[in-house]
Formats: sequence, structure tokens, C-alpha cells
Amino acid sequence: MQIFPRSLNYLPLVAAVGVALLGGGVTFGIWYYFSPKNTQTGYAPEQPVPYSHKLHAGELGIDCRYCHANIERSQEAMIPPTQACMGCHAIVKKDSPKLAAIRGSWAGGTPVEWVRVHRVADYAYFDHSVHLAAGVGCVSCHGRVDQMDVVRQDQPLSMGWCLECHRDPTPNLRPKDQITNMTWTPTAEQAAQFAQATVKGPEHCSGCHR
Amino acid sequence: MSSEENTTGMTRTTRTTTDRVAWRSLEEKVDPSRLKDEACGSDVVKQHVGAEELFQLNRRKFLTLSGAIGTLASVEGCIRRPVENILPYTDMPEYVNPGVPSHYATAVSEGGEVLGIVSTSYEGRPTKLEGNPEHPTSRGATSMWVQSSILDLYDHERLRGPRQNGAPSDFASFDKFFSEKIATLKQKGGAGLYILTQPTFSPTYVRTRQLVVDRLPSSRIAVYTPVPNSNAREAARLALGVPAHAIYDYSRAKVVLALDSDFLGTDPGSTLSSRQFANAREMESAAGSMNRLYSVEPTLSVTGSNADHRLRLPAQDIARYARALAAELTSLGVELGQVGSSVKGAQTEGIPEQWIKSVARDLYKNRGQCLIVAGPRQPVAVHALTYALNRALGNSGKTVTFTEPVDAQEPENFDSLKTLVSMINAGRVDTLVILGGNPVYDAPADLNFAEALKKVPTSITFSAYSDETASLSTWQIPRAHELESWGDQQSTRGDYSVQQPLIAPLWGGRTDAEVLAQIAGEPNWRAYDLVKTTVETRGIKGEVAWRKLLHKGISDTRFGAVLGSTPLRDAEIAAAVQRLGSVAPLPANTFEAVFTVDNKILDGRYANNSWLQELPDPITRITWDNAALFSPTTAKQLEIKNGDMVRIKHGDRAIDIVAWLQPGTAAQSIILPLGWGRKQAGTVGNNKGFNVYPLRTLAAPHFISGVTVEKLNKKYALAQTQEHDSMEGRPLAIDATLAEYKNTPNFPEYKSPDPHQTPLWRMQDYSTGEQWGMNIDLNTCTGCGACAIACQAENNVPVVGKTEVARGREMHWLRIDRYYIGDDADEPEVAFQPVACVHCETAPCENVCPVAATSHSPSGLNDQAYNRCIGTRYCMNNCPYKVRRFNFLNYNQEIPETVQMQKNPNVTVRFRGVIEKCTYCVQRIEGARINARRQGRTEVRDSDVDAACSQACASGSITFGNLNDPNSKVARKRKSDRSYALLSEIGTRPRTRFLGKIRNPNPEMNTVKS
Amino acid sequence: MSADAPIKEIGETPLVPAHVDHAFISNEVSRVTEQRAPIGWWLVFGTALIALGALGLSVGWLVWNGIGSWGNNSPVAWAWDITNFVWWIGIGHAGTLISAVLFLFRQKWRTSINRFSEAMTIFAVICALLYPTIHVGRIWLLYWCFPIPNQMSMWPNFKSPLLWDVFAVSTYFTVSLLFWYVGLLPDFATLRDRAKDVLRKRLYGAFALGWRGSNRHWRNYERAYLILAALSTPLVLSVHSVVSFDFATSVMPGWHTTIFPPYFVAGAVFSGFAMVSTLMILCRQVYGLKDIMTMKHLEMMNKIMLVTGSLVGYAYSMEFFIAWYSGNEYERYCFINRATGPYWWAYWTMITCNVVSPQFFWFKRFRTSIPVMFALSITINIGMWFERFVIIVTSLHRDYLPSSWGSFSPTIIDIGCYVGSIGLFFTLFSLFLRWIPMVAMFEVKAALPGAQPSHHGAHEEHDSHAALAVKEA
Amino acid sequence: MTDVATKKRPVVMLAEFETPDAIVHAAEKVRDAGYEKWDVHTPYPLHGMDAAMGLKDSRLGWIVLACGLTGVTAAITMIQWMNGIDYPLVIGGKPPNAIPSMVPIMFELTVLLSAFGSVFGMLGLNELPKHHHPVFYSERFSAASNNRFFISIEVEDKKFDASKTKELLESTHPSHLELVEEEVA
Repeated sequence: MQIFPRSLNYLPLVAAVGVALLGGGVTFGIWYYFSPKNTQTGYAPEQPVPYSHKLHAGELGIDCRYCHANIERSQEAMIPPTQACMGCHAIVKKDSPKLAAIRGSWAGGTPVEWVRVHRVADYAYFDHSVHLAAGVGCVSCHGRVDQMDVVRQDQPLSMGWCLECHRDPTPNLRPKDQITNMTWTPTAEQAAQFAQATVKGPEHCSGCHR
Repeated sequence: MSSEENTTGMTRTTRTTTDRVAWRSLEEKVDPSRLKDEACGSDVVKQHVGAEELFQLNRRKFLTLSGAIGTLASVEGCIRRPVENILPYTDMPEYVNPGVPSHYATAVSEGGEVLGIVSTSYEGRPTKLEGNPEHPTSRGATSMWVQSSILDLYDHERLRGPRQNGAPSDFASFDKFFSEKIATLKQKGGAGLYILTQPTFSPTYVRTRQLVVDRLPSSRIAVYTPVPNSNAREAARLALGVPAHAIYDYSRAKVVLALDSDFLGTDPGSTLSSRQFANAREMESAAGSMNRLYSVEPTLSVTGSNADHRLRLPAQDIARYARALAAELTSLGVELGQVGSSVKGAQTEGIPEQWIKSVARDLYKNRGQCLIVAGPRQPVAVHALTYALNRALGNSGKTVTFTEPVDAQEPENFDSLKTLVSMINAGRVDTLVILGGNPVYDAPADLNFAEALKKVPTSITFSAYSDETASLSTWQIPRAHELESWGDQQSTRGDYSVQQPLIAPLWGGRTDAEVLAQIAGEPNWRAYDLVKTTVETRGIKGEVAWRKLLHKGISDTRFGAVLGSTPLRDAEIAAAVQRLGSVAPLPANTFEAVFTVDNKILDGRYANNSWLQELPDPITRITWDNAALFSPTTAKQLEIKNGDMVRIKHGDRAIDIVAWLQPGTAAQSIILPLGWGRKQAGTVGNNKGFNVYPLRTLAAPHFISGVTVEKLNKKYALAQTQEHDSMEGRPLAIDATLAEYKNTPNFPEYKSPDPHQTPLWRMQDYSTGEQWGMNIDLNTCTGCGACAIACQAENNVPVVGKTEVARGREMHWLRIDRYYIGDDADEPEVAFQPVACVHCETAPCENVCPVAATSHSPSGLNDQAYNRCIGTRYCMNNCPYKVRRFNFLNYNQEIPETVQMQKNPNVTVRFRGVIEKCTYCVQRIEGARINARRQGRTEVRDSDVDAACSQACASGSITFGNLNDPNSKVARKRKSDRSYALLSEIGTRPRTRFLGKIRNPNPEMNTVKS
Repeated sequence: MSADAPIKEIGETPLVPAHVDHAFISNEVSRVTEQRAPIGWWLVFGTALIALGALGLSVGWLVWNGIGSWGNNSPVAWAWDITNFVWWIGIGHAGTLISAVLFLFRQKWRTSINRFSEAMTIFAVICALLYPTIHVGRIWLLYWCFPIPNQMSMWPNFKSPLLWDVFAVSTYFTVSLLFWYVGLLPDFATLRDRAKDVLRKRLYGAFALGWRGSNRHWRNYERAYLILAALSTPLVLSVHSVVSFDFATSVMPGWHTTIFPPYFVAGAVFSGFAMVSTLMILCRQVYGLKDIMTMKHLEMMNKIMLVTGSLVGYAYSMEFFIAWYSGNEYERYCFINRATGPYWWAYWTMITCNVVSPQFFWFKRFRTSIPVMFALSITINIGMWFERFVIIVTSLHRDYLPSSWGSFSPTIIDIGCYVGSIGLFFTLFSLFLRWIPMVAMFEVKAALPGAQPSHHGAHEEHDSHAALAVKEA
Repeated sequence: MTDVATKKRPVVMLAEFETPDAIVHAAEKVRDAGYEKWDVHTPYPLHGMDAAMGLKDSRLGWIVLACGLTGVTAAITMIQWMNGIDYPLVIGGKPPNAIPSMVPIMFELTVLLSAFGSVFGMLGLNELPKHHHPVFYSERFSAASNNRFFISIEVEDKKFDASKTKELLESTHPSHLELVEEEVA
């Protein structure tokens, strides 16, 4: 006797197409949504103090190293001490309500609780100073901070992303005196010269994981 | 300090402390209120958070995988990291460079000697101690005790503030009480005030104590430590007429005779002794010469296990041997004067003749370049006799000399304690101030100190812990750790160092000098002022000189006169030797109990130090316990097996302890290591091992004859890290006699042949760049274990506890294999072999890892990426050296807040389920590489890097460096004909190579055995 | 050669009794899935479920607390986990072997046992797969073993035998499953057509994929079956060879042995057949299928066990001899230690069970006695477990450096994981017996006397398999 | 089955036989009569039936071969690229792209894809799954999976002629003969 309707004969076709679509969808979904590119970049938490890099670094043109003073000597970028803020704001905008937290911190000796934006896993030992020494500019990893009112993570900071540059740093190399320059672009001969550069990041495990 | 559990909270509070420290260690005046809650931005507890994060990360992944995957949005949300705060300084102290360690020179008094050290601090958080290369007592090396003292500093179980009658109190109320007390006592000129202190090397301490003596003349001072070096000191007093330290120079001694002395192990100054001994033992080539060590001792000590000839003798017979030897020497024409007559007719029963004749001849042949040294256990007369012999053998000024001690007034150890107790019992003590020490636990049992202490109306104990003694006293006050307080130290050689605090006292705490100054009524009683004054009184004036002293960690000038030329008082020595009389040999089937300082926790002061607890005993390889050591034959007679409980009786005193068969133990001696069975040491130290102090009396604090042994039918499980003692005839720790070496300089290659077969594939090219490698010279390695602890401190190696060790899961990256050679269970030859990852160029472990978690770096390192490891343990199986360790459980789950502060921020703390192993201290290598880049150099200099183990090694047996640098130590050592690769026949091409051990037996003595 | 020649192939007595015809086969086999399950089934199923529960608990505990909940340690980093893995994989070899190799060798008698030996294979492999999965320290990262693109841009290490395992075992599982299902198609059709109620009809119908016994289908079908057989034969050999590489490619004494691949395969066949006959005897008794699974079949199995058992014994003696002959002190010690060291009892259990016990099968009396062969088949499986235990634990516990020698003792979790896997196996197997024809009906029918047309040039194509084989060649 | 409401249309003529010999003879007759859209249904494969029906050899082998080659190529490219080109790591001092260690996986993937080829290829050639088929309208057809043998000639066949075909089949002495009809909406 006939058990199934004729329409069921289309099952194989439907199944094939369905599986293909579903599989593709899931793969893409994971590929996109689970990748640091999606989960990490664009992270821009609210900070206790509405500090604007756009204003300070961009419009006022303060060099990064004025506040992140340690960066050429240490692995830490060093979030500046309240002291650094007060250096100017003891005179400039000394009563601005936006700076209440800063003044409070200075008076009470309590640290400002900044929210961490850029974070690599604790088992990855990133060192700012050595990257600067190699001639990698701030902008390569942090993006146009000078245009950010609120600091936002610009790059995935994933291992794959690190490796790209470690394998071929050339596009990110620049003269040492242009490290903090957000708008620097290589001239033709500079590009050529950096193409010859022998500097190369480690690709072996212990280069970053200890 | 808050005890928030969440990571950020923990981080913050921890940072607070460390930050205050950074401040304190740089600036003198400190105002805690102003510094309150400051913190810096660096990841101070990075590695710990690392572990936490690793864990969370994994758990998150785990959930995402196992649990049904929700909407993408929510998944996204759950992958978003939790908010983490950064707390920068408000007002950043000068010189602090977050993320970059700073180094401070200071000194610690360890046992009977001072060691100059340099600390590594991150934002003022000391994480590691190294020897100060400038300092003659350490020369850059350290001992296991210095290495582990950093853990003691952070011990979260330390006394956290003053306590009155057990109830928490505070410094304010104590100071109030104390000042009033002092005032009342002052009226009586200090009558009724007794101060019980420790032997000291601190001039400031001596100075302040003198103030007390001057201002409260009727007060009394007692000194007690359970295992003092006082016999040597008394002997010097007797021989020279003035108190003095006997100073030995092993590097200039061709022949050394150690009489019950463990100068390479637990004796004072073993760090320096080891280095000197190694210098005289090191063989550049077969052409060179090396020293010879005779050891006469009841128990197999570290020194004995390194001896070329070793004689097992009960401790009480050592004196007999010394006299017999002296007699033999006189007959050889050594001029002993009156002493000579006093040693006549020495009984030689039970002492092999050649041990008298041949040894005497050997010493005689090497007049002026030999050395006889007696151990702290031996009576004054024996020490005096050795002084006389050394003098007569023309060693004075060459291998031996005397120096003036810092504390010339130090009262005799046991006598002063005895007097104190009798005074207490006589009701003459109103106030007892105890500065350190733990007499309730370790005072001679017959003094019954605990009872006495209870009788004292007011007892004030300054102690690091609320231990047996502190808990019985009216007031318990935190005693500052050496690393967190100002102080000064003067080595036996007279090198003067100032101790600067590396961190503010974690829980307040006073130094001994501060207390004494308070008692003396000094207005400026703060340690800093006291030390500054002392320094000035010592002629180091002005800020510049002061800074220089701090910076260098040692004074330019030496203090304390050298008494080399002072004539010995033969009459007194002779009299003493006469008094000693001739001890009759132990009658058959009777035993003597020998109280030895434990090889790890000494007299018990390190009982709460988990690193030392877990470090296997250098000889027995037992962890977390002590045991009564029997000679195997004796044990057989008594039908005692390993792990049997025995009762050891002397008179009406008895202790129960587990028995252990220890090859090399004198037949009639039972070895009882002190310092165990603590009841109030802390969670780590409590109830570990067995307390043998109850058997120890004033009359015989070092050894007693006439003890009886009774086997109880109870068992006790001991945890060993090495259960098999024989090399099974395999070429592992390869050794040869000097003669054999001279015949076949490359003897190791014969025993452990290298196939030199080229593999089927094209080998990696390691001919350029830095290529790291290591040599371990088995000839100078004493097996002390400092390297193992140094490694633990540097690399955040977890402690797993006794049960896990018993299951074979210890985590030590660097272990020291100890093998017994020879078939006589009572007369073993010993070979030590430190083994860590040997970084094979063709590493078997790498091939088998399915996820490539372990692979090779261009500079020849066998990298292990913990965060890539999934834990198949395949590499562990396939490692012929078994140096890979697996986190079977989460051994880092509960790291106390303060202990986190010790962790090295440059090393990940490993989560459960991952493999870890020696990395050649890759964090140091990479640090040096980064540093070089900063300075615009492309290559790392050999001198830039040293591994933790080789840096700590006192005997310089471990050399580490760049093999491609022809001038590097490591490259030069590599050229030695003794160099061989362990298990080379497998073709692993290890980067760590060993140098064969040489034994130097006296050709006259037919056997190395007794 | 006459049409019933195939039956004469083995022995003088026919493989199946005369009264057996097509309908009989259909009824006999199908009724098992149609009638209510006998009490014996419920007993097995119930116990199996309990054991399965134990597995759940043990694995849960293990994953939560870490590998430390097992007795593993240094130096014995692998113990029961991998022992069980290899044991199950070994057992999982008989199925494919019977269906593929015996098929190619045209062993007619395989027809009545291949179906459920294949089932056994699949379930055994499932149990085996359990262990590599749970034995890793961080199970949630296991997917790193597969070449999946990721943000780390890290790839697996294809040099690792463990990774070869991942591919070999999963391939083996997939292929066995396909093979099995292909074989099931016509029988599902039979069940479909016999089914009374609609649900059964639709269910079996769905699985039968509309099979209608069309000869145009049979043509491709038989070709597919032949190719699968031809593929599975090298595959089945490769799988256990690769498993043996886990050991053979290492540097450990007692592991680094060139004899391993063939010796492992022989062992696998050995244990596989033992397990098959254990199960066969059970089903036979429980369902009274004596006419389909005849004594003849059992005897054949026993003969194979005798052969493979002796092969294994030969391998044991050879590796011992070579260890001595090589003069390599580590290798030599390892083997002496196996026989005389702390784990001597494991070694001698292995020898007794694997080498001595099969020798009984020299005698027809034992070969044909149900109790004896049942006892022996179980003994052999115990022995094969010990073989793996000996290879893994006793090799590891004393390797190169005496300083790191140790010992191993299992924990309750170890035991739970082992017993539990047996529960898993029998749960799956009893479900199979209940719902799926345990004998390949169409194959048996094809092999019955008079099943094939008599006149048609049988001399060159005396059966379809031969025909196909000829075409292949 | 026969319902007044629904219209019916003949789809296939079904002849039933009891013995293998009978159906082989019958099949030969039908073959010689030159029918194309016809088939034989048996509970198990009958030897010589391919010849009897005049069927050509199966093309499955080629499909499998293609899949197998894909497998081996995929394996070697994948491993070479991942370990040798994209992220070469020094493992055990060996060249990252060493071939020998790749052989096992090359083999496994070959077998895997071949197996897929043979199974899905077979289903494809047989146009399975096809759960609905005219022959299933016949009540007796269920015996085809048990112990009966059928010949089915489809009405679509251009040589099909109700009476002639009936004659032809009857001449083969079937045990039963029926014209299967299907409902049409």
C-alpha cells in the first residue's frame, strides 16, 4: 500500500537545500558574531570622567606621551595619575563640573576608577615600549584616538590580528619621531625604505606567552 | 585590608598595599593616611588575575559549547568581557615606573650568617630575592631559606596586630601600656625586667641593647635559639680569650676534614662555604687538581653526601676520633704543645685504622692548605681542639682565621635561658619581653618553659606568628619581617649592610631594635632613626655616603677586627680536652639519639613555609614530614620497616615518631630532625611531622646516649618525590674517580654514548642568533635544593600538598634526583642530579601534541603555551626526562590575597588541565630581548640573562647563557671533556648538558667506605 | 557447480536446516522487533541503564574537578582512560571485518552475523570515542583538535599521532555507520511491508527510503556494497595501526615498537570476535535463533579466535625476544619489569587469558560447547583489556630515569568511567536488538538453497558477488 | 482502494512470480519485447538478472574514484597549507611541511570521501529516497520484500498497450497479474 504522499518525493531536494542553507548560516553566524572583530572592536564604555581625546590630543594637539609618559620605557601604557590632569586643570577650567571627579581624587587621594578599554588576555604579554622602539605608531592599534570623544576599541586585538603585523610589519612602520603622529603617511621613498626594514615580530609561542 | 573576593576588589586592595610600599621604601617619612587607597595602573597581580581570567574564559567557552547556544545577541553579550577598572596613582611617586621592576639592595640574617641580597620589586611589591654580587657572603648566590623567606613575608597567617590576652588590641593601647610599664620598671632601675632575645648580627640592635643595659642596669638579657653555634663561639672564647667567629676559607683547602659538620648544608654561612668549596673542587680539565673531603658524621648530611670519604660514627664518638687523629698527627711531628699531651691514649675502638693513619698523613702532607672543621653539635672542646690542630697544621691565616663578633656580650645560649627560667620560678621576673624565637616550643624540655612563662605577671612577645610562645603571653605584638623594616647587619667577616624595607609592614610590626629603644626610652625609637644613628656612629656620615651604602648594600670598609694573629691558649684547650675525657664507645644494642637541624625548616622557624614543606629533603626525599632515621642494618635487627611508628625513650621522656631507613646512618645512632610537629605554626606547618624537642634536655641538647627504641604496630604514610634510589646501572648521573678521569678525560661519553646519527630530515639551523643552553656540573652540585626553590619563586610554581605528592603529582619544574651508588645499604655513595626540562632540539614532546601547544623557538627553546594546551598529557608520557608537570587539579584555586603579591607578574599562573615545565626562565630572556630593542640593540648579550636556578646556585654548578657567544660561561663550560647529554642515545639533542662528577678518594685508603 | 554449492563451502553439513525458506527468515528475524521484548532483554537493558547512570555521574565529576579525580599521575599520565579507549576500539574491529573482509573472501556464513557485529562495531566505537574526549584536561577546548579557522589563526599539529587518531577513528565511525545503514535498507523495507500499524509503517518506511527491491537498484546497490567493503578493509586495518602509532611513534621503552601495527590489528580482531560471540550466544539463547545463528557459525568464530589468539601470543613472545636481543637496557628492563615487576599479575593475566585460553579451541568438543565458548569469549575480552593496561601502565610507570618511577592505582571515578562505558554499550545494543533486524534478512535469503536461478550460466557467475568481483578485476 | 469519489488512472502493470527461475525467464521475454520503462522487483539480488534485463554495468565506480581523488587532494593541500605555509612552527626539529607525517590523514580522508561517494552516489543513481511510487498502490506488492518476485511495466512506456502487454506477461505464467491504478485529484 502507498504510505507516503507523492509530494514527499521532493524530500531529498528540499533536505539538500535546507541543510546547505542552515549549515552555511550557522557557519557564517559563528564566523562573524563570535570573532573578536565583532565582539571586541567598538567597545566604548562610559568613563567616570568625560575626558575627550578628541579635544586634548586632537584639537589641543597634546602629544600622547604627555600623559602616557611611561610608554617608551615600560610594557604598561600607564593611565596618567590624577597629578597629570591637575597639572593643567589646577589653572585651566579649575571649576568645571566635569572635572569634579578629578578634583575629588586629588583632594581625597582616591584614584579615579577608569574603565579598561583595550585588553589583551592575561597570558599574552604585550609590551608597549618594544613596539614603539620598532617604529609601530599608536594609531596602528588604537586607531584615530585624536578623533574619539569617548575612547573606543578600534582593532580586534586578537592573536590572528597580532600575527598579521608580526609577519609583515612593513605597513605599520614609521620613523621613530612620528610614533604619536595620527595622520602620518609614508612618502614613496620612506615606504621603499621600510619595505627593506629587517624588523619582524616574533611568531613563536614564548614571544608573547610566558 | 578588605577581603573582597572579586578580582577587582582583590586587585585594588593588593595594589594599595604595594603602592604604599613603593612609597615607603623610597621616602623615609611616611604618612599612611595620605597614601591610603592609592594604586597604580599596572597589573600587579597579573598572573593571578591571569589564572582567574583563564578560568572564567574557559568556563565561559565551556558553557557556550555545552549549553544550548542562545540568540546571537545574548552570545555576543556573554562573550563581552566584564568591566574591569584601572586605578592609576593620584600622585605618582618619583622613580616608580609601572610595569618595570626596581631593585633594592638589603641583607638578611640567615642562621648564623648574614647574606647580602637584592630584591626585585614591582611597584614596590617585592617578588624575588637574589644574592648581592657585591656582597662577599653571597656573591650573587642565595640559599633555599633566603629564596623562600619572600613567601614568609607574605604569609597571610602572620600575626595581624597586637593582641592582649589573646584578644585583638592595637598599637596605641599597647604603647600606652608599654610606656607606663617601662616607667614603673625604671624606678626600680629595671629590676624584674627580663628580655629574651635571639643571637644577633645587628650593630643597631647591640647599640640599643646597650642603651637598655645602661639605663636600666638591673634589667637582665637572655639569649636563646634552639640550635646555636655557641659551641664554636665558646671554643673561640676559650682558645683566644675573647669571643670570636672562626672563619674558614674552603677555596684554599686541598683537604677538608668535616667532623659532624654540615658546612655545605645547614651550618651557618653554607652559601659562602658552598661557593668556596666548589672553587676548590671545580675541574677545568683533567690536568687540573681538586680538593678532597673527609666527612665523619652520624647522619648522612648534604656535606657527607658530597664527601670523597665518609665515616659513619656516633656523634659522641667524634670527639674520640678527633683526639685519636690529633695523637696520630703529633706522632707525625705536628707540634701541638700542651694539647698534644692531652690527646694521648685516645681510644680508637670502632674507628678504622686507616681513618686515623691515612687521613692524618693526608692532612700532614697538605699542611697550610688543609682544614679541619667541627659542627655546631660537637662540644666546645672538640671545636677548641680543631682550632689547635688547624693552627698546628699551619692553616691559620690561610684556610682559617678569627674575627671579632658584632655582639661580644652575647650570653651563652642555654645557660642564660636556664638562669631566666630559674629567676621566673623564683618569682623574680615581673616583666618578660621576648623578641622573636619560640622557646615554648623549642626550649629544652626539662626547663618546662611553658609552665614558667605562665607564671610571669607580664609577658610581652614580639613574634611574626601567634605561635606556641606568643599565644601564652600577655601581649603578642607583630614582629616586623626583615624585608619590611629598617635594620642593619654585619657579617661574621665584618661586612656592614643596611637593611631597607622593601614593603611597609603588612600588619604593622616592630623590629627588635625599636622595642629595645622604646624600653631604653629613646625619643626617636623608629628603626630608621636608630639605624641612621648607628651608621653615623660607624663613621659613615652624610647623605651621599648613606645613599651609597643603601645602593651598594655593603659598606666600603670592614668592621670587626681580624684576630688571625692572636696566640691560642694551649693550656685552656688542653684542660678542656682533658675534661672532655675519653668517651667510652656505645655498648652494643644501645643507641644514641642525635638531634639534627632539619635540612629544610631548620629548627622549625620555616615550618609554615609551604615551599620548604613541599621541597623534598635533599637526602631522604621526604616531603611534608620528618622521620627518625635508622641505619638499614640496625632497622633490620629491630625489625623496623619504612613507615613503622616507633617510640623512642630516654629515661621518663618518650616520643612517638615514624621510622625511616636512611643509608649512611651510623649503626647506633637514631637521627631525630628538629623543628617538626608544630601545633601553632599555621595551617601549613601545623601537625606536620613529629616534634622531637620533648626528648631534648639542657644536659644533652645535641645528642643523648642510652635511648631505647620500641616498635609500635602502627603505620604512618610518608610522601616521597623519589621512591627509587638506584640508577639501575644506567648512565645517568655519571661519575668517575680522579684517576679514571685523568686516564679517560671524556669518560662520560663512553658511558653515555651519543649516536651522532643525523636524522632523516633536514635539521633546524641554530647556528645564528642567541641560542640558549645550560650546563650542570655534577662535580660541584651539592644537592642543596636552593635552585628548586628559586625556580618555584620565579615561576609561580604551585604547591600541591602531601596527598598529591604521595600520588606523584608534585609540580616542581626543577627536581634534584638523588641516587645511591654501591650495593652496601649502609655505605652509599651519593650522586645528585638536578633535572629540569633539557630543551631537546628534537623534542619528543613537541611531535605528539595534537594542538601544537609546545613547539620550538628560533633560539632553541622548547616553548610551552599554557593557554593553547588542552591537556592530553601525551607530551608528559613521551618525555624521557619526565620533567613535564600536569595540573591535575586546580592547584591555584585559593591563593591568599597577600601570597598573590609574591607572584611573578611576568609568568602566567597555570589553570588546571594544562601542562607546564621549565621554560629556561623565558620571561627573563624575553625581558632582556625587549630591553635590548629599547636600547636599539638587535642582539641580547649573554650577560643580560640568567636563569633563576643558575643565579641562585651557590656552588656555580649551573651555568646558563648563549651558546653562540664563544665567550659565554656556558659555551666555555660546554667545551669541557666531562660534558655529556643525559640519555643522549635517544637522540633528543638536549640543550642542557651535564658535566660528569669526579670523586677524589685517597689512594692510600683501599675503599671509600669506612 | 550447483546452485547450493555456497552452503557446501564450509563443512559437509549445510549451514542452515532444510526447513528454512525465505518466508521463514522474514518471520524469524522480524518477529523479534514485532513481539514484546522477552524478560532477558529487560534484564540486560535495565542493568545497562544503571551502569549508564554511573557513567554520567563519573564523567560529570571528572569534568568538574579535573583529571585529578582519576588515579593518573606522573609518570603514569595515561592509565585506564586510554586503556579503555584502545580496548573498545579493538572490539569495534570485528564488525567491519566480518562484513567487509569476509564479504570479499565470500564467506557465506557471515550473512547471519554481519548485521549485529556491525552494530556492535558502531556502539563499541562510540564507547571508544568517549575516552579521548574526556581524558583531556580542558575538555571545552577539544575542538582545537579540528582544523577550524579561528581568531588565533592556529592550526592543529598534523605531526601528532593523536591527531591521526582523531581522523582515523571518526572516519572509521562514519564509514561503519554508512555501511551499516546501506545494509539495513532492504530489511527496513521488509519491516515496512510487514508492519500492521501505521506508525511502524511510516517509521520503517521513512528509513527504507522507498526501497522497492528494484533490480535496477540492486545493481548499483551491490556495487556500492562491494566498494564499501573494499574501502573498509584497508580502513579497519589502518584504524588500529594508527591507534598503535600513538605508542609506536613515541620514544618510551615498551611503546617504541615496530611490531605494534600488525600486532594491534590481530589483537583487535581477536577481541572483536570474542565480543561478537559473547553477544551472539546471548541473543541466540534469548531469542532462540538457533536455526539462523547455527553452531556452525559459532565454530567458525572460535576457529578465528584460535588463530588470532595464537598470533597475539606470537607477537608477545616476539616483542619480548626483540627487547632482549636489541641489547637496549631500557627496553630490556621494561619487559622484564612487565613479567616480574610490581604489575606482574597484570602481565600474567594477559598471557593466561589471551594466549593460553584460546588453545582450548583446538578441540572440537570445546569449539562446539556453548558454555565453554561463552566463558572463553569473556576471558579473552578481560585478557585484551589487560593487554592494553600492560602496554600503557607498566611501560609508563618505570621508564628511563629511575628517579621518576612511580605507580598507579585507580580511583572510584576510574571504575565508574569504565563500568559506565560497558553500560552505554549494552544500552545501545539492547535498543538495537529491540527495533532493528539483527540479521541481514536479504543476504541470508540470497544465500539459501535454491535462492538463485538454476539454469543461468552459473558456471562463470556462480554467485553475484563473484560476478561483481570479476567485473572489478 | 477502489473509491467511487476519486478518478483513477492505470500506472503500472504488475506480474507476480514465485520462483527465481520463473522471473528470470519472464524478464528475458519482456526484455526481448523491447520494453524500456519496466523493472523487476526481488527480495534480494538475483544473479544473472542484470543480463536477463539487459542492463549495463553500474557507473558508480567512477563517482567513487572522483570522490577519492578529491579526498587525497584536500588532505594534502589542507595539511601543507596549515602546517607548512600559513603558520609553520618548528615541531620536534622537523621541517614544518614534512610529508611522511601527513600520510595517515591523507589515507583517512580518501577513504572517507570515497565512502560518501559510494553511498550517496548509489542513492543518487537509484533516485532514492523516493517514498512514493506507483507500485506501492498494489496490495500484493508488499511480498516483494519477503518471498515474491515481480515484474512491473509502466504505462508510460511507449510500447505499452493494455492488451498486448497483458498477453506478453500472461505468456510468462505469472502467479498473479494486475493493473495498478492511482488516484488522480
